[in-house]
Amino acid sequence: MHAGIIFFLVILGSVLFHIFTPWYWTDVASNWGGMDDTITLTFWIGGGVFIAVCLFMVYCVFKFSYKEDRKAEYKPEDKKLERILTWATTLGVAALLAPGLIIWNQYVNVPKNAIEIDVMAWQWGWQYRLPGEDGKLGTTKVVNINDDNPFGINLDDPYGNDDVMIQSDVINLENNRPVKILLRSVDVLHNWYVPQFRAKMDAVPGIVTYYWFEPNKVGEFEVLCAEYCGVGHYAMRGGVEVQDKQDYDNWLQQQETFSDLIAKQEILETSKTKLAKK
Amino acid sequence: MSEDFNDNKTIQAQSSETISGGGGSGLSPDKDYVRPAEISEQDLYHGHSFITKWVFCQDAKVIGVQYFLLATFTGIIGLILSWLMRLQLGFPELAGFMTAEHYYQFVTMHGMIMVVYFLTALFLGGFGNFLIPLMVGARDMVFPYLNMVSFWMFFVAVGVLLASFFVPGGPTGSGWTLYPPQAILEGTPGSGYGIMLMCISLILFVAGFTMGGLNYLITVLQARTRGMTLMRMPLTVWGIFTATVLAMLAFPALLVGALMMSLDNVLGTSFFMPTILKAGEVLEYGGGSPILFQHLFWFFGHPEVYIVALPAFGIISDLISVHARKNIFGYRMMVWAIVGIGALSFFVWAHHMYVSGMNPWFGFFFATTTLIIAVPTAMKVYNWILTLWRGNIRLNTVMLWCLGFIVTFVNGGITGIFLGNVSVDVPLSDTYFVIAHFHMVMGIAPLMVIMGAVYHWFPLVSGRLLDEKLGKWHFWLTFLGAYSIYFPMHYLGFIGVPRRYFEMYDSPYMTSAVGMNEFISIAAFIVGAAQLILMYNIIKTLKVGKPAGHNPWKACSLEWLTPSVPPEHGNWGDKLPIVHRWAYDFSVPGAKEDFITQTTPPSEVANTEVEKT
Amino acid sequence: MSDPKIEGYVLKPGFRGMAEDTGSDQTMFKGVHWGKAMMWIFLLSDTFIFSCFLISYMKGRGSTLIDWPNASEVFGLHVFGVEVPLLLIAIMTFVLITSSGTMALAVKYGYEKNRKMCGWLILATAIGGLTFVGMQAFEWSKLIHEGVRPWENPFGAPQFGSFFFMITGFHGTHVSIGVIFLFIYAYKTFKGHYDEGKRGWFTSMKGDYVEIEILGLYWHFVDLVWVFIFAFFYLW
Amino acid sequence: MNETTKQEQTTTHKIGIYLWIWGLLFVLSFFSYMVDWYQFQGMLRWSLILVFMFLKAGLIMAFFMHLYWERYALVNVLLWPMTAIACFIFLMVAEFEYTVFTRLFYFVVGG
Repeated sequence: MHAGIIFFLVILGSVLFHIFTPWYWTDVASNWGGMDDTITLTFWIGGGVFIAVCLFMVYCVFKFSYKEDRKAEYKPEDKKLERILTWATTLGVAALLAPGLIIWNQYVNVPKNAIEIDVMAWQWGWQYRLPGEDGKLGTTKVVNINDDNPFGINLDDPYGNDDVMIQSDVINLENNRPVKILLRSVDVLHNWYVPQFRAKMDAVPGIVTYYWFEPNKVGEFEVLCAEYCGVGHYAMRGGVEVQDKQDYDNWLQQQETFSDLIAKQEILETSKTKLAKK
Repeated sequence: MSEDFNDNKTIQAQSSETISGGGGSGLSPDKDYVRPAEISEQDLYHGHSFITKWVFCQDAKVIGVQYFLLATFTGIIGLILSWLMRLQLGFPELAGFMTAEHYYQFVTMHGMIMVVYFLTALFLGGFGNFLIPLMVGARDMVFPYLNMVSFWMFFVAVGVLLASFFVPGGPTGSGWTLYPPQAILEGTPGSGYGIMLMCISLILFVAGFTMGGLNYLITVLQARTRGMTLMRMPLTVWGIFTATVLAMLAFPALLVGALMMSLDNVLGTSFFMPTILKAGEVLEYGGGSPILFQHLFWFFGHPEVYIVALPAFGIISDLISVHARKNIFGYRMMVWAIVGIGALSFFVWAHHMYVSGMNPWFGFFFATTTLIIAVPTAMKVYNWILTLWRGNIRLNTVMLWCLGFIVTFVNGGITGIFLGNVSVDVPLSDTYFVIAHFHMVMGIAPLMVIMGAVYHWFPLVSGRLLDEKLGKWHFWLTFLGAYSIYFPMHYLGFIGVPRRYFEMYDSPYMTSAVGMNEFISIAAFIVGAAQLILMYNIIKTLKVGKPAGHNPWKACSLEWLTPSVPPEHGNWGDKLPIVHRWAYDFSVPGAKEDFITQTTPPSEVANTEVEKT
Repeated sequence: MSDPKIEGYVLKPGFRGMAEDTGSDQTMFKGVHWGKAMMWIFLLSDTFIFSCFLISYMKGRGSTLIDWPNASEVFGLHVFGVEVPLLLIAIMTFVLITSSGTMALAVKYGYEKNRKMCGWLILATAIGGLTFVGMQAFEWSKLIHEGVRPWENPFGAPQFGSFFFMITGFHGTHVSIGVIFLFIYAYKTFKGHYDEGKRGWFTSMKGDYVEIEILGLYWHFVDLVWVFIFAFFYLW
Repeated sequence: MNETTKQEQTTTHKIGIYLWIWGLLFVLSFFSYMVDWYQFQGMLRWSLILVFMFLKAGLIMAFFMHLYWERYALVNVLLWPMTAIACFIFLMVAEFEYTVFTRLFYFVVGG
């Protein structure tokens, strides 16, 4: 008997914990509210099943615990009941799967007007690159990376010259404009994850991965690395600042492009050679 | 050597016999007919010395106990590692001796030990060896020598694994998934010797396991006793059998992955290694694909989850049925669910990789297959609770573990639906939600089954019943403690706390988790310590426990029907048992007692409504 | 082999027979020796190993941007002043298939209790296998001489060398193990262990000519894998 | 099939069938070698390679390994797991195409 009561309290406690928990998700700050809705839906259906199954179990414990003079029912199977349960479960599962797949379809299909951002990860930090006026990012190679070319842009790629390079681990985004995050890594796996945006994807060395979202809350957010990347994993942070269009444009103006960088280097080189000549 | 075999023990006696020796009243030859033996009696090697009897022993039961003890030993190491991790997460100020390197090494070793060297070895090696021959009515495994080698290979594999704690650089700290390039890149703890030893240990484990697995499979398929059809086997055997099939087909992928990674590490090949820039230098790798390893790993890894889960499903079905004094509800459905889950498990592996950067279109395929698996799994849960319905439930320790299993398994199964459903997985993957999910569903739930099985079958192994009162304390501390570790942990995942963080650092929404982490750590210490109760119970029982006698639980299945308890080498004395029915004829209307054993011939229970299986 | 006779059980053909065998007691594979069933399941597991190797090879070869070396040139031989593509491989295939044929006949003669014939055929198989291993060693040394290494090669993508050495090495290991067992079994056959039912060195099993078939299964499997390696590695 | 039933219960097959299969294997191997000799390219090469490969594999399994004469219970158990392999192959083809696409697009071609 005690067992039944304790199990009942465990179920009750779980439900109460869920209702009153101070630990729950942060407010969503992107277009992926649909993920939250699907989670909520899963909670209702799944939670309902959990409670139903457990309460049924507790009821059985109360009602059918051992008595010397009673005999259990002998009923090897009940085809009808099993069929009903199978179909009901299938239906419930389909109800969960459908929104999941619909949202995934949106997740993998990037809107046309999304701005591409190259997020490059290394042990342990992030750096960002935006396409310049041509709206296209230049191609890259890991072997090209050096102090003069921090992103490893292919020098012969004309799209690369006007790429905007962010000299910080904080990236600014324009509010209500979709962004396509292009992730790459130069060493191990990383994962560019902002809990408030809900979305995430691994950065894998050797290929470029992507995902997209549309920020819809102005503010600052912290970027976490969500794929184990070595002993510095827990401290690998970055930042995102979502701004209105005006602020964003101002910020963009101040950033350096790749050709600026090259020009600067050339000036430096020439002055160095001049110095050397003197 | 040949004098060690009792060649002509009872070989021919069997095949000439056509009618079972029931000996009851109203013996009707037609009804009780079981066709003659097809396979000749097995020759067994009976050891004489201590070494051949207890060390290099060819008796499956002894090998099972050996597996059990060694797996438990490694499991305790895994438990201690988890304590150290929880100490760091809950009370970092007390864990000043731990660096991030240590932490990640502990994470890795804890994961690998628990999944492969503890749970897999315990369920298949331990319970499989002990129970399969007894439950299908065989004298022993079909290849006893190979079976012995299997255990000693496992022994060496564990040795190699533990040796990695003592090599320069320590054990590998790349996470239990061993993802390259991390695993073999300098800077990761144990990137030299540690990962090498891990790969070698895994390869040895796979080789050893293959030997054992062949034994389990052929014993079930080809060495059942007369009358034992597949559909009369206890679900325990079904679970272990299907899990072994999965293991035989899934471990090759792990073997290949481990081998290729060793080559990347030692020879500098680039199977998994793309061009890598490390500390300003481009390494001499290029063109490889880290995702390939992930596919290989999870092609093994997902079936591996079911390698642990299916034996648990099987065992729990038997325990519930015996202690609810009621046949398992929907036996056929249960068998097909086990087989179906096993088959499907080969088509769902990439649901561990939704955000790994694989071809994004795979998401649709794998989400669908994954959620299809939920249906047979749910059916199993329904059938367990429907078995309780109108049963006559003994609320003893074994049943408590079963009930605990149902709660934790349903809980973990439902969170599995979150993670299997591709776009719901996106915000939750790589967070504490995942940790809570898989610990609940394949850590705690199988542990509940193991404990239940220990309390259930200990009388068979030792001949004595474990103490009930201590058992109940053990159960409640473990169950309530474990539940309060992992239930709240899901909510850390909702906040967005990523997994594998050495410390929570200073994010505003993560600092709110500090209190919870302390609570979880305390619960973890209590649960771990509670296992001492079991040890004390076992030691006490071995000394002064109540003798169990024959069939203390009044079960129907064959393992309780041996002529001696504990069973001797060869299991069945002179005559192999003859099976007439399934293993679940409990509370049959009209029968004298509330159970009819599998060997009871139909003529003895002619007036009852027994199931026609 | 063909259907056995079982007391008290009627073997039905086709799928009906499959259903009844599966539903029957004692054994599922009617009349199949334990060792033979074990070898089949082991080979199934081994198939997964080789499949994983070949799938990895496909994935690796498919996703590299550097050109894959032309197998027919790399493995060509220069004989009598003519460049013959894949000559060595063709001979190796020939040798392996020959040995597979002799093995199949050895199994047949074994079941017919023709000890001499069986023994000689196993010996022939072993020698065929040995020749194969020798030629593979020659091929390896030739490639290594040309500068192919597991981590690099002068002809193109570095993965070529890696996969080549790994897969053929793993297959070669299988062949070598097979050769060792073939010699042992040839010895045992000539000694008459299978006629007398002498027990093996380690196992408690009595000797029987079915063991020749079990070894034969393994040997044919090695040949089977070579068929796939030949197609995917040398012809692709 | 023509089977000679011997007195001592084990039945073996006529030697002719083995020699036939043996010969066929040589011929098929020769054909697949010819695929390379004549340097067929593209789909033709692929389909020829695969056809000869599967024919050879099938002959070895069916006759040398006696699967043709085995009972379906065994054959079935051996062949069903191949669906998992087929699925793995199919998905890995999709995967390497995707990998090579991202590599080409972001590291070489661009735009």
